[in-house]
Amino acid sequence: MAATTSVPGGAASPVLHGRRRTWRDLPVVHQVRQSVGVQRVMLVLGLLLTGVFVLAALLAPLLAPYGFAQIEQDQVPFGTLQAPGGAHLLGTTQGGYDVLSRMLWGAQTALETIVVAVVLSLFVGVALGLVSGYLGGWLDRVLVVVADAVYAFPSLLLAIVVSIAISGGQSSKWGGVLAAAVAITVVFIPQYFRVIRAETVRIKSEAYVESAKVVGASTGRIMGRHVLRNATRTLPLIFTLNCSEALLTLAALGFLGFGIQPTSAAEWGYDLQRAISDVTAGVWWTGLFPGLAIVLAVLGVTLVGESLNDLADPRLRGRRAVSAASGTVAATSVVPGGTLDAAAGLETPEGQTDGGDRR
Amino acid sequence: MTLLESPESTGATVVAKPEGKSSGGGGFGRYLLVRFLLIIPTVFILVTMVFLLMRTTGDPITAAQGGRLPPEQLAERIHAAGYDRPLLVQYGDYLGGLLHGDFGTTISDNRPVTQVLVTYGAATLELAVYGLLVALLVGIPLGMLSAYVRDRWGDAVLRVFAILCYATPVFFAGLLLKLVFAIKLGVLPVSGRATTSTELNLQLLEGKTGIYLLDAIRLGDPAAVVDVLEHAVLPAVALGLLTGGIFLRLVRTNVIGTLGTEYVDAARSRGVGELRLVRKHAYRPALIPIITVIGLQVATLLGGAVLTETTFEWKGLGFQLAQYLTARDFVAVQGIVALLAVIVAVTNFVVDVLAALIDPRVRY
Amino acid sequence: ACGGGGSGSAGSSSGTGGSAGGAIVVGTTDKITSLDPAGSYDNGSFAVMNQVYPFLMNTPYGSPDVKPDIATSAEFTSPTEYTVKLKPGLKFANGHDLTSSDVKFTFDRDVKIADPNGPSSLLSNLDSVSAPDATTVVFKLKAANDQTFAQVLSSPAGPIVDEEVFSPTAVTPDQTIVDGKAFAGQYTIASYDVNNLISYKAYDGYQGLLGPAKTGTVNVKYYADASNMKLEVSNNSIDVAFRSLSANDIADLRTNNKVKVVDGPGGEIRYMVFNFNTMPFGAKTSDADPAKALAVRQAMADLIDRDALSQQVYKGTYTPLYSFVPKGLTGANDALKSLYGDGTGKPSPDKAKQALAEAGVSTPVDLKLQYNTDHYGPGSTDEYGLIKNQLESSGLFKVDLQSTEYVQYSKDRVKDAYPVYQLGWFPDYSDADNYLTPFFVKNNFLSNHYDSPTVQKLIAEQLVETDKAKREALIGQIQDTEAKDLSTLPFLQGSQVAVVGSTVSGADQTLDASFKFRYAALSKG
Amino acid sequence: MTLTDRPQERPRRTGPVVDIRDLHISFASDAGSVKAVDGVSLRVAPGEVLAVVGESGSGKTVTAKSILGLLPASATASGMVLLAGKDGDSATDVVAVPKARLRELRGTDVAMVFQEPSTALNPVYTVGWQIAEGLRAHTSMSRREARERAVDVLRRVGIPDPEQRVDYYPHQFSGGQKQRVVIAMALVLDPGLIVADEPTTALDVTVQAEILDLLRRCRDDFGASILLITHNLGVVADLSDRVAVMYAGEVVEEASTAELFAHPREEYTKKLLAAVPYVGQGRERAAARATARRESAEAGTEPATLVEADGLRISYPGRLGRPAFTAVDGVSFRLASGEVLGLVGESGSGKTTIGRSIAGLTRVTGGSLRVLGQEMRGVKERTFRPRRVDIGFVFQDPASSFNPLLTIAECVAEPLVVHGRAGDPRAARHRVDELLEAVQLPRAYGDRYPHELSGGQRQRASLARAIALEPQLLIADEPTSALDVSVQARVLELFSELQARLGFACLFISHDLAVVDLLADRIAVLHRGRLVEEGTGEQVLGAPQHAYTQRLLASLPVPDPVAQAGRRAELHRLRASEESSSSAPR
Ligand SMILES: Nc1ncnc2c1ncn2[C@@H]1O[C@H](COP(=O)(O)OP(=O)(O)OP(=O)(O)O)[C@@H](O)[C@H]1O
Ligand SMILES: Nc1ncnc2c1ncn2[C@@H]1O[C@H](COP(=O)(O)OP(=O)(O)OP(=O)(O)O)[C@@H](O)[C@H]1O
Ligand SMILES: [Mg+2]
Ligand SMILES: [Mg+2]
Ligand code: NI
Repeated sequence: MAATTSVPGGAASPVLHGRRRTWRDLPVVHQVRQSVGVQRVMLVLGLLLTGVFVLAALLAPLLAPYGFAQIEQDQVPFGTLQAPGGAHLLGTTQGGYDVLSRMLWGAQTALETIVVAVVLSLFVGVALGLVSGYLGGWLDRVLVVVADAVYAFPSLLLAIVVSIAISGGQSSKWGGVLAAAVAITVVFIPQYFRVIRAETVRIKSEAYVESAKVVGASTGRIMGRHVLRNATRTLPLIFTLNCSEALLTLAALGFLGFGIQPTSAAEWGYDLQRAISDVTAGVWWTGLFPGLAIVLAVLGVTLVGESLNDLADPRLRGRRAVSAASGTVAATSVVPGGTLDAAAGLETPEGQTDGGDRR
Repeated sequence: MTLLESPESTGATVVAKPEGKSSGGGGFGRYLLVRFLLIIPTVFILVTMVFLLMRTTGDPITAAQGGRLPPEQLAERIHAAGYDRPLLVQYGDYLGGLLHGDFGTTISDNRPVTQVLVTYGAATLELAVYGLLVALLVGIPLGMLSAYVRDRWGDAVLRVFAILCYATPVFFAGLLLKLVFAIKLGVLPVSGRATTSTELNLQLLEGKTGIYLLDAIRLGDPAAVVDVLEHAVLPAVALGLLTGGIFLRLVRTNVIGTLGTEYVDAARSRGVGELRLVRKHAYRPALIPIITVIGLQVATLLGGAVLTETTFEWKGLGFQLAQYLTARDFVAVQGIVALLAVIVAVTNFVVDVLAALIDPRVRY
Repeated sequence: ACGGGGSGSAGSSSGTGGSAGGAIVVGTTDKITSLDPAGSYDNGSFAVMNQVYPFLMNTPYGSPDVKPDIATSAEFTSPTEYTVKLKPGLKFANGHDLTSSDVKFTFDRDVKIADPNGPSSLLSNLDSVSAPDATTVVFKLKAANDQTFAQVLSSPAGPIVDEEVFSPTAVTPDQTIVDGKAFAGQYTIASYDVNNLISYKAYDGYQGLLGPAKTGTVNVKYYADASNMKLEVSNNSIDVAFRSLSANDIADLRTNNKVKVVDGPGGEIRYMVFNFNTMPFGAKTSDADPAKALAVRQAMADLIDRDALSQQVYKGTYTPLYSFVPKGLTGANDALKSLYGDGTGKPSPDKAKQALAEAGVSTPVDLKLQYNTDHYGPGSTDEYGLIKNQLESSGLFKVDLQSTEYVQYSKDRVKDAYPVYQLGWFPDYSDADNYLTPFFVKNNFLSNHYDSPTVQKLIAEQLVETDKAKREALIGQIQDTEAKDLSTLPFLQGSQVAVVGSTVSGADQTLDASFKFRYAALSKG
Repeated sequence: MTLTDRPQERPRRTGPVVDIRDLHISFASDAGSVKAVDGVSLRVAPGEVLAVVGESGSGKTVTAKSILGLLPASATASGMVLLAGKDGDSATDVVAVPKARLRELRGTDVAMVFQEPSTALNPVYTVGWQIAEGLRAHTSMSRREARERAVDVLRRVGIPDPEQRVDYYPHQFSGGQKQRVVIAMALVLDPGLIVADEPTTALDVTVQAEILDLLRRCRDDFGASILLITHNLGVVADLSDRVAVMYAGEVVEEASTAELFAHPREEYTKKLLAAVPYVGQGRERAAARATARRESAEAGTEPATLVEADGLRISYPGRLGRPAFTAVDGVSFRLASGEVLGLVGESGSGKTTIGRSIAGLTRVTGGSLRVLGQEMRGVKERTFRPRRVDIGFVFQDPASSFNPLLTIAECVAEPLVVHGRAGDPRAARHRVDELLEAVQLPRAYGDRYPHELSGGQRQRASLARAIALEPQLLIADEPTSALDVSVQARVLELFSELQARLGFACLFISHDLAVVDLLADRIAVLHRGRLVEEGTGEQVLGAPQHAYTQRLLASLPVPDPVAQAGRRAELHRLRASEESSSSAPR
């Protein structure tokens, strides 16, 4: 009877209260409505930046004035290192590419890499984490040691080694994206693995899993129906946070020259790397814009991730102030004057009074 | 492995709390021993992984001479070096060498790996310590401040600052820092670890440690010390801010978490002031998960060091690793990876011990 | 055969270089593999060896041709015997005598060690070395009258080492060499921190061809990132910056009045290789047709705009190259200039169209073009982007441009994976043959299945032609023949660029067709 | 347990220590604003113990916290909370006071004792340091002086060896000792008022009795007034002078303790009193059932044995080489079909462990345990799974025993689906509806998610799930301990109804003797993993043989002030004799 209640719905996405779902309850909308004050500003700012990033990625073919590897228009070369203005809003690079176009196309590459990387690691990591956490035994021990080893290793270095290992001969855009994505995946799998495993181990001893066990449900059924879905509730948060990390890893790979080539796709890290010598020669536009693109995209995604994290955690969630006498008295678990002989079922739901918001 | 580090997600590494009332004195010692022994498989796994990965990526001879020698001669040389033997045989050789404490000699520059590790390890260590220092100096006070003013504008500014620190790739931050402080203002050096003359002096020092600051102090030349420190400022800031942002967020979240606990409420109910609540009552318990995560951040720090070292010509392990990778010098890469793995594993071990020491529940 | 136990103190005073006036700081992006000549075969290591080791043959300032260095004479005394007479009384900086025994030791161990990273392949024509007396060395060759042998003695296989310091059977560690002061070149190494900082002191015992060093102390800083080096040279933190500055950096530095940009001819060439089996209409393709394949190559040669590549991508740091042997070397010509394009070196889409049409090639031709990103500098990307553009804008080609990381690239290209691909070449020594034999003989290092008996015969002939003029003519003939076959398509030649502080002089002297950058020529103030 | 009395310098007070006038408190929550306190007025006189009772969520804690100004940022309060200063004359309105002044009040004028002692103590500081913090916040005492004061106050609350214990960390104390430390912290500055929010809820009855004694001393010897919040009417009867009954944010009734228990005015209060189970309640029913069983036995239907434990031993493996911990040690008992066996014992005595081992959730490590004819020692899950049809399990915490992502209907249908009685939850819906009705839940509740039900409703749904397959054996592990008394009464009633109707055998685990007495045919008392006594309710509770059972029984406060005073005396006597015969229990 002590405070051993680990809240089953505590830090989770909004399971709606059985009422009809409306647009207001859509995942992100719900959170925006839920947030207040500074938290809302941060969330909205994050959403805006992320939105711009995603839109740029999706609409790059429409928005970009030129192709990512285009260096001339109608037999007229763009010219290298043209200052911003005129036909090239953000100027051109050393290689004669249009900076604006490469920024937009770069968003596309980044998004693709993120999606591939995060989805891949998600599936593998979740599956491994679930099996390992639930079944335990030597498999679990081995996987934990392996995951810990990989996890503890500087992720960028690992990504470099892996990208070299798999980039062999891959030079097409998708080859490059895949190489980067797989490299990132290898780094992320242990993260998902650990999170899911930890959750699984926790959930494994939850009363509802034990109750399924007592009922006689098979291991597969318990894992699939009871553990998996509950263990993956925190994933959206990890997902957003990992997105930003994928972005940074991709850029770092590009920067170190292990990434995607400009003739295959536009990639910010690569562009930034090429721009370093420009910057020291007083040419600021080739470096500033890809750099800013990285920073803003990561900022946006991280802001969203962090805000979601805060909102999902009742301890961190801010709330609007209310006036002293406002609101209705929360109904408690009994009907006045009718405790024992109240008609069954007339009891009003009591919300969270005994599940508790507290941890 | 960066922003994610909420203590809940650190899963297996979190210190096992002895359960129940039984508190065997030997328990903790045993725990430490087991924890320490775990370093071995960790390093072993990583080294094996890197061994396999590296072999699939090509050999050092093709890397060095592929643009010069006819295929037959190349094959001959590869054969002579034994790189065309079955993987398992090579792996056996390698492990055998390791067991005898022989890390081998680098292929691309013909140096004993141990020497490479010592020389560049010292440089990386120096940088990492500077970076960690900056990170802690930025992360902890600001994190506490952020928790203290939570959900107000000051908090928002600090948090966005933290995210920006994290969101700005080290190389971009490095570029901007260089541009402002080295080129525009000209107050700090662009790159390197010391000016040529200082470096020459340091090189001739008897029994040098490779940690320039120590060496410079031993040299007894104040100018050299200043010179060395000046060179460290930009790399340390670039690297430190990266992790500092993560620390800030970590400290904030955990302090807010502990601020919401009943014991802080209890202290408050006894009239303890708000600032003291944050600084003493909430911070110390929050430190346990923070320290655990900081241990894991060492990995990030080392990863960041690759970029920082490259950006600032700081010739350390990370920098060297990138070079050896391109040269497919797997002997060197394996050696460095093994060392990094050991460093990370040992740090995590130390951190666990530290966390255990801070947490009295584990100590007894 | 070595006398002398007295350790000479020449140049060994461990001067704390410091801000000692007159010391020159050179920046470079080279990388050293090994100080031991038997253990390295790369530019970075060779650059150091050129300062500190004596050679039997060397290139004097300003010329690509070799002359005896620490030797008094060197000549064929019989078709397979090449005899070198050493100057008497030579000493290493550690006081050991430098005798023919050391020379024999040097070459014997090169061959014996045959290190995977070593230059032993350059000595493939060497049968044995003998040292009949202290100053005479006789090289016995397998093939007679090898006209490149003198050059080989100036190549990475050529530095003479001290038999008392170096191991006869293994690559000697750098530190052993430095500690043993086994140097007898213009400089000795006073302090050595590999790939970071080397401090050179002039060696007064050097009596060779190049004369004494002009500056007593030279410190060389190694950079990983050329832009850092550029920043430091631009504010005179270093006096000289040599190699791998980007075209942009150089263009920017040209406008900086604190520094001078010094250009010299370069031996590096950039070219495309055609794989005769897999290129369009190649021997192993479904529609094999040598004539059509040749037409494709010709059309490409017609379309390449070398000036644009030179100017737009490299800001003049690479210059157009119209032959297989770069300008500046004895025997080089402009074989491709008149044959392709408009005849003046400019591209000509019409000629290309005509060539294709005559061979009956339907256009556009699908072309897979492969380049490498990390070995020939980041400019490659822009270079091939532009080439793709040049080929496609004529409407005659449709280029599928791809890139691969170098090691994989090196493996794939010899496995016929790439129909047409990028390569670059940096010579082992400055002889025209070094641009011919490796590329055009049977089983060349390109493995591109090019097999022309005519060319092979000519190459064999020039190799043993003792008459200089005749040999030059033969070399010209090879280039002309090859220009018609087009098994490779050269288009750029690198120039050497050094950026020096405004008070530094002498760089122009050493930026010559020997492609050896000698610090001894530099002086400051 | 002697007191080192310190002279009381507190001036005679006349006015109330705290005077709450028309207090309103609202919270901002995710679902809009929630009103927690709706016009509460209360006063506590000097030296008085005022008990506040009421349903969970009725606003007790919020009211209490408002006295210390400890409401979270999301709360807004209006009204007045006048807190008398220590000197007795100046009263401060806590609601309106500035922060700095609030800080001065806390600890000196009013102090708080929290419900859960283990969370109210900072785990990383010694208790001495934590006690000193309160002193340091208000006085400029030197470190040594503060330490002395800490030792002193620890001694006064009955911590043995306070000189050493002052440097201990919280985890080195037992639960009861922790609560003493928490009380010591409250006492150290001699506050006029101590607010104790459910100070004994987390403790065993035996420990609870000790803490109640201590609190009584706080009033008697230290002259502090106490605002005691609890939902345990036994505790109220034991300690308080006056009682305020709260319901839905309002005080519905206020009277002296004797008056309230003797003549409750409000309907709600009456129901509340009626809902409290007390020892002896179930005797009649148990007797009736026993008779019935005897009759059927005579009719030749000897009830089958469902569970038989013989020298049952269960150890938990120690971590990392620590010795294994034996939670259950040589327990033997037998459960026949149709019988209800109550298992009682204090926290940690191994009750849950036994229940779980019967359900095959915990490994049996020694002795023998036969469940439905299957030996559980070394049994494989695969072998045991088919027998699970005949076993139902009701968990302690209704909230966590439902998968939060499934609807109630899906949860209840789970056993049906698993055992092939229905293809999928939809197909089982008819049976689910029947089951829900059987536990008196409307069918429509099947479509709700677990968190949309109240605790009592959830526990009923849990019951529905447990009986879905009509098991022969039901294991109920403290099924009502997470519930309010009134809800508990309802669930218990339903439970016994179902048991009568379906005739399953039941192992009913509880720490509450009164609850067990209400339901069980036989009662087994567990003490530190050993079965110390077993028998019918009449035997065990009427004439306990074992000293532990006696103490357990005597520690249980009864909701009757007069009777409780008598029991208290009895308990003191028992304790004294026990102390003289053996060392302290912990
Ligand atoms: N921080 C909070 N935010 C929102 N609502 C709250 C908060 N704290 C309490 N409440 C609400 O205020 C009401 C009264 O809560 P309170 O904790 O005072 O109840 P209680 O009488 O102490 O109940 P219990 O016996 O369960 O401790 C409840 O409806 C509760 O949900
Ligand atoms: N998984 C476990 N590992 C180790 N020890 C355990 C484990 N579960 C319980 N114990 C220990 O076994 C003993 C008996 O625990 P059990 O849960 O059966 O007690 P209980 O009588 O149900 O107590 P409560 O009334 O608090 O629920 C306790 O001392 C407990 O600490
Ligand atoms: Mg409460
Ligand atoms: Mg229990
Ligand atoms: Ni909800």
